Amino acid sequence: MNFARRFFSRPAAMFGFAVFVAIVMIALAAPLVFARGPFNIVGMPLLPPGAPGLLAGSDILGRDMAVGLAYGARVSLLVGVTSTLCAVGIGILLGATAGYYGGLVDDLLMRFTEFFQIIPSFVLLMVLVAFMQPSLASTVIGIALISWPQVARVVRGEFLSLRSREFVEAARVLGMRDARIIFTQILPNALPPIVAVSSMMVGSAILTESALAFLGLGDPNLLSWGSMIGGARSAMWVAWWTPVLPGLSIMVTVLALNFIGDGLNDALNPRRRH
Amino acid sequence: MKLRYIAARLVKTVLVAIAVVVLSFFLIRLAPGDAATVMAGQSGYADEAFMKDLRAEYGLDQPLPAQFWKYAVTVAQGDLGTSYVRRQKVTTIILERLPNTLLLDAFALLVAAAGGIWLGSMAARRPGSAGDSAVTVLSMLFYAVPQFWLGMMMVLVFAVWLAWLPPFGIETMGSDYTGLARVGDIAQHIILPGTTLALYFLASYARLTRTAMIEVADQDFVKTARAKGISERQVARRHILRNALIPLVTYAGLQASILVGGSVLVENVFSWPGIGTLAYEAVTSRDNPVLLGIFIVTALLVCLFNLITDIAYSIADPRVELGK
Amino acid sequence: MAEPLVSIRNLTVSLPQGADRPLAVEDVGLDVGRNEIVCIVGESGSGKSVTAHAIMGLLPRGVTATGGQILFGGVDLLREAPEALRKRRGRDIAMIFQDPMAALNPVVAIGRQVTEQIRAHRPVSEHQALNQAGALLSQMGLKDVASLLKAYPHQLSGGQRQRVMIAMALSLSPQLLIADEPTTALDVTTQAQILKLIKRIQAEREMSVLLITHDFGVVADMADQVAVMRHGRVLESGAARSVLGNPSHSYTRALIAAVPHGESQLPPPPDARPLMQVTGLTKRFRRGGLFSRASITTAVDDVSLTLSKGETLGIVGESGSGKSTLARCVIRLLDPDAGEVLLDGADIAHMKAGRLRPLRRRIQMVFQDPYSSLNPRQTVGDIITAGPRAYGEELKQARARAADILQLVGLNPQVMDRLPHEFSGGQRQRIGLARALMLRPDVLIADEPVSALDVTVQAQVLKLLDDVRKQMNLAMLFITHDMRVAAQVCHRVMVMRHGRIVECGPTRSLFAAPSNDYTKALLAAIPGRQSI
Amino acid sequence: MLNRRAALGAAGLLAYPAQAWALSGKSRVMNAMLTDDPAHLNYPLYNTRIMQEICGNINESLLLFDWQFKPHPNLARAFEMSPDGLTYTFHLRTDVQWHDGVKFTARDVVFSCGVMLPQLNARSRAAFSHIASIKAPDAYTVVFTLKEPFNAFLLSLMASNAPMMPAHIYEGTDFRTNPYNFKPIGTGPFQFAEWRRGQYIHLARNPHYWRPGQPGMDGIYYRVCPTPEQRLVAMETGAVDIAMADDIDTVVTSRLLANPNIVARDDAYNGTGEIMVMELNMRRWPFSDRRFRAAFLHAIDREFLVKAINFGQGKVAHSPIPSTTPYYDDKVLTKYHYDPARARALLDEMGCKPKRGGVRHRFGLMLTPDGDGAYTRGAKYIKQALSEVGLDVFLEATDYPTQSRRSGNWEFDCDNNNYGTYGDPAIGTSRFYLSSNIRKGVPLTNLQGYINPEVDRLFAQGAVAISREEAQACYSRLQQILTHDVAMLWLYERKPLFYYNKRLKNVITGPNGPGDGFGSAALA
Repeated sequence: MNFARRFFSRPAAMFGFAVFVAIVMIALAAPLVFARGPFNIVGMPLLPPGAPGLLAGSDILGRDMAVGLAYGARVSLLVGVTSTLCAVGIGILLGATAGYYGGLVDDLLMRFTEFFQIIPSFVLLMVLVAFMQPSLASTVIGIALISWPQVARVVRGEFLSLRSREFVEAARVLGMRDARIIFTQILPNALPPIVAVSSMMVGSAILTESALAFLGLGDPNLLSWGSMIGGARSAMWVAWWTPVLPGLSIMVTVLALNFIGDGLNDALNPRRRH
Repeated sequence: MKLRYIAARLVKTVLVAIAVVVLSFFLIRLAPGDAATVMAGQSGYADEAFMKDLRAEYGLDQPLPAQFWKYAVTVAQGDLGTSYVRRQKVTTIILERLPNTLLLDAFALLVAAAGGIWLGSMAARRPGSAGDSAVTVLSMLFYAVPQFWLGMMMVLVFAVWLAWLPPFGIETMGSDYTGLARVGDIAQHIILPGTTLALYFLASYARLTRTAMIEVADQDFVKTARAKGISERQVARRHILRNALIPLVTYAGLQASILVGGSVLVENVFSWPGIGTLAYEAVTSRDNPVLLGIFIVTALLVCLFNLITDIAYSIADPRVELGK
Repeated sequence: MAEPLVSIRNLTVSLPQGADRPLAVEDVGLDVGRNEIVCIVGESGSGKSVTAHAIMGLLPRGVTATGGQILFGGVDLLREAPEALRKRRGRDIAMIFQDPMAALNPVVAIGRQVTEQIRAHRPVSEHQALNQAGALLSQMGLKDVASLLKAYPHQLSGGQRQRVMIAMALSLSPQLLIADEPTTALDVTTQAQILKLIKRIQAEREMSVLLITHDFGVVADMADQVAVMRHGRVLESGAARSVLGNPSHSYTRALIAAVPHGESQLPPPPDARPLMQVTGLTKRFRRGGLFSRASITTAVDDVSLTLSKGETLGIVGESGSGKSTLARCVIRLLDPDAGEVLLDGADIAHMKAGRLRPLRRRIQMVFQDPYSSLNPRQTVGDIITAGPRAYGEELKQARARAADILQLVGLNPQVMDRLPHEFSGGQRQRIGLARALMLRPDVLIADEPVSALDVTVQAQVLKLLDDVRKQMNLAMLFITHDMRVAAQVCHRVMVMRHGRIVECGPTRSLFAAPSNDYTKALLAAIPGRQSI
Repeated sequence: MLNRRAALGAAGLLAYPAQAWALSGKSRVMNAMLTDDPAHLNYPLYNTRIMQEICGNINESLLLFDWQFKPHPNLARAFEMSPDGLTYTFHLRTDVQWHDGVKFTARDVVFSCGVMLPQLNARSRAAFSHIASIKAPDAYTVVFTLKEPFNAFLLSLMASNAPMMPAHIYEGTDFRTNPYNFKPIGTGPFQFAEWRRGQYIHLARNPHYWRPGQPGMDGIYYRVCPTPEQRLVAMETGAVDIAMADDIDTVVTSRLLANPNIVARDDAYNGTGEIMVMELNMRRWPFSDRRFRAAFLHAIDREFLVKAINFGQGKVAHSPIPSTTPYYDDKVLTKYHYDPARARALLDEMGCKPKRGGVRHRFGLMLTPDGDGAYTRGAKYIKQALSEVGLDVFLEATDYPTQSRRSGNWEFDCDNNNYGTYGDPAIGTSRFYLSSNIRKGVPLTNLQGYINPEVDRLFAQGAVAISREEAQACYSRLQQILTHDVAMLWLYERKPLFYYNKRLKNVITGPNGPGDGFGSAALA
């Protein structure tokens, strides 16, 4: 599979992949590495990084920030991946139908997608989460509901172009049923761009989740990077590390995901020169 | 002709506005708790009687469709109802704070567009060079940075440590400056929030300009232009940039709704008294009419912005006669 | 013979690494005399276009001339200062390109694009330049020049645009005009007019023209001198008459032989019973969504035809004539608006999908673009057995049959497990044919099956199609825009224009004595028809 | 108590160029802060702390109270109580006029205490329910006759409970929609001048104020300043002169204390006497069991909660009434010190054994919405502390309407809140423990559903005890029962810091702090 060779030949993609894997490992290994949970209070609040036994210092409640950052990764990755999966699911469903059948169905679905993009999506998300009462589930559902149009447009574009490709016409001439054509002929060829856009979406989902948590609309029982930053709005004036460290973690993770997305895009259609 | 194209887009804007009103009306009505509980909660003491007259006063006890019809009519007259929490007309509250958001967004868009296009065309001129990869990495960075966190870092550096710039609000509190002094004061206050909002879009503009210009540079008519013997600079300006502008204009349209989202966050970090902070306050205090009003106003603004970009697009690209 | 205007001495141009070969062009020698047309002919990838671009100094990024000289009036262009070379472009040497659709800036009016060239080299006002431009355009045979100057490229036809390109190139009366496959993207009739225009202008202005083409017919009509190129080297060059008359190099001989010439050697079709009757077939397309005004175009207008077993019926027409839509309606890829398609008596034109499905296997199709007609993610085996498996034939048996069919189309059965991107254009068309034949169809529709292939490969595939037709006693509907290809393969030919049949008849008599004027024009426009 | 920790290099006042003017100007106007515009300025109807701080300057009370809660003359220049404690006669000042020039007379007192206050304010209604009749024999004398003696009657006339309202403005009107709710009239040192919504409320100097030499300033601006960080910056740059309770997050206490230009006091709110509490819904097992509630307190290190989580602001609470108010009796209290082992033992004893995963019981904690401020941080610490003894708490984020709806309708396991005791158990404390005050749909009542007949009896008896000793006996016995019974989870006595610029002189004059207005304050 020279696709893998092409993907890993790019330094940026390689860096992105390595960082992402590292973060996932940290998130998974957190309970083994750290004896106490993120909520355990280990000492006085707002101790600077490097204080005895505190690699990344303590936060406003005296909790070990290093542990918080590790567990925060779990929430961010969980929300990022699940909401993107839901969004991709909806997106493929609507995009494929619109792209494959065209005509009125396409018009209607596309007006619907466009409508969702006209609406200021973050304001809509705030309302959705507030009205469903802030929780992990409401965050995931909310983010999925505002990000599916992005995938739907990509899928529709792919289906529109692939539908008119001659190997699809050949399949119809051979007597294949629509469903079989969609799943065996079109979808496999449409997957690569979907995978590329999805990896970017995981990144933006993490950003959105942290924004919600920052505004206090995140799940109060969970410690996520966003809630750590949100909690530090006042502490920042006396303890710079409380907002800086979680913010850097978000940036590095999303950067890695974007590099992966870029790498996927370049590896999939080599025609796109550097 | 262009008129029919513009008329078609106007009809689309109206349809979207109606759809927005319908969606937001039902969406918010389904939220648990309503105005009465809000006001009761806030006045610290609420007995059943007090809650009941409040519901009557705000027509919350009528059946849902009746409420909606009444609401749709009033909205059509530009009256977005009264705020449950502030007892003021929603329209006035929004119009009071809308200029601040528009000022901030305009500043951000200007900085982003100018900076982005300049950086993007620089990078496109020498693809693969150090400058080019620097621009790419920089724009990747600003893509990955959470806007609110970037804002906080600006506050941390420029207000907490260096104390050069006032971090919060639109003007010095209680200063009642007038004329030029006031403009200077606001200018000082807009720098931090404006740059924070701009950096995200600057990154996307740079990236888009770079890709668009590189793609256009491969086209045949650029080769024709060179075959005419005109200078490289003229080829870049008259042919490459001129064609690369088209995707930029369409992208500007898409940005509008992201911009609103961005300003909610940035305004919140910097307490910029725009409709962004108003939206947040309305969500937390369950002030449905204000939230609904902001929804409609922002959606209309985005539509208007898209209309303008569509028209600009049809001017920039003569191939567009009837709207797609 | 006066000293040549351009003399290229052992020119070598290197490709960036990662390309399929190290050098684009190697040790090329060529002279272009004054007041003559020199043609470079060769298949795609032969390096002919790179040579032309090298002269203009317009080599793409990463492709650099590493050896040799290009003397132009005694000056070596490769060593000239970029600024001086740039001034020379448009003034001394001009160039026109292959695809007129993309060669003009889509967002700038025609007038301004022409004046830009003039004012780049002459200190004239915009107004004066505009007048010169107008004169040039009318010289090129364009009518209503005033509105043309204000129009945008997308409002012009391919032919008009190429004429504008030529006008632009000649605006400063350059000594040398380079034309890189100027007519390949145009219709046959338009192609003939443009070539005639170039010849006229060359004669009037006594200038030198370097014409790049892959079509020997064009060489025959145009060239004074010709050079044949292959894999970046010049195999043979000399006077056109001698090179075409008795080519010294075997490759040239094979190229000339492969060009389909107009005579049809096919025996008349056996008079078998008619297999398929199409009467009054009509197909309209509605365009325009919810808001804009809907416009209706009639692609196929009341067409009737009959097809008998073992017969190849050719449908010839220029792009936009509706021939492809007709084919797609017959095979029910599109639903016709009116008319009947009788297959052994059953009308499949308006049949519901369910009842249509068993009949579908009896009509199969071979497609035009080898790179789009095979699913890149499936192995050859899966592609070929897809049809039978869709009708319930189990895999093992289908694969066995597939091996025989592959041999029939001239491919080694082991290719079953490989992916499409590992095959050449010709091989892919053979796989497409195998896929169609697996369902043992009665009717085979071939929609421009060879137009995307190189000349030599084209000949082999056409021969294969004919052998297969004879062996499996198929009825074939052959769609093409190239009359010469139709002549070689079809028993009967129908000429289509704007959705209607203008003439129909046995190939031999139609070619010898066409009655319809449009058919006459089509035949006259076949390049190299007279001299070969 | 508070210790002066080394500041983080906050060199004096932050001086952003634009805000330099604030320091130099000698204008005699004081700037204060508002988190948000109040709904209106009708004091009794909307009785939050910010209203007490604004309207304290506009509407005055009959009496003022010193640090020992002893009454002193204010609008009433003198008063007598009959030996049987049933009649109180007040002699009003004759030289007081309302801001609109109308004379202040006994008619206003009769209207305020008889009609307006009981109808609009729950606490006034509870306190004045003991009144049989209010008569005005002449324009400047008012006689209250009680149904039975009520020793907290005088204290119930404190400004936050009984602000005198103008009869000529409100009598016969609908108090809720009276336009004067937006431009209040009072007798106080400052009068309403202007209200620009979203910007500021401006109180101007009352030129005809009866108290000689007051007010010491030309006016007060309450400026809207939505976020805690913005308020911190405003205080540090001198754009505002005072920061009241909850204006600034406790986390930056160290930064402000280190600022030489800012003075901090922690006794400015002894009058309201707020206690940070957690309420348990005693209708549900295991909250109904006393041992669970005791275990709850044993599991929490309340010293750490105050010192670390609340950055030193406050004092551990061992009783339903704060230690700074009369009737507090330390001897009788059952105290629950931090002892997780004892907590586990109690939980085992009551049958709340750890099931799988070590969890004994899982219940929800309904948070008071405060944008992740001190309340929520406290709740997060408690959730963590309880998990150490096997109690799994999940935090339920809410907003104001949900909180008031759910607490009113008892739809909660446990919630955290902050209640004012207002100096006398009969005024601020009994409402949470009387079985008669269990009223569905109404917040700030006996939400826990705590029913104890002896407690009901003692509260009733305490309120009507004539002599202090008798009242003290009742309230001591009450504190003994309530603390033994763990009738509520008292966490700590809140001692919110009141910051003011050192330019300001005698800002705080009594336990009611800003609630008594800034008449005496002056800008040096």
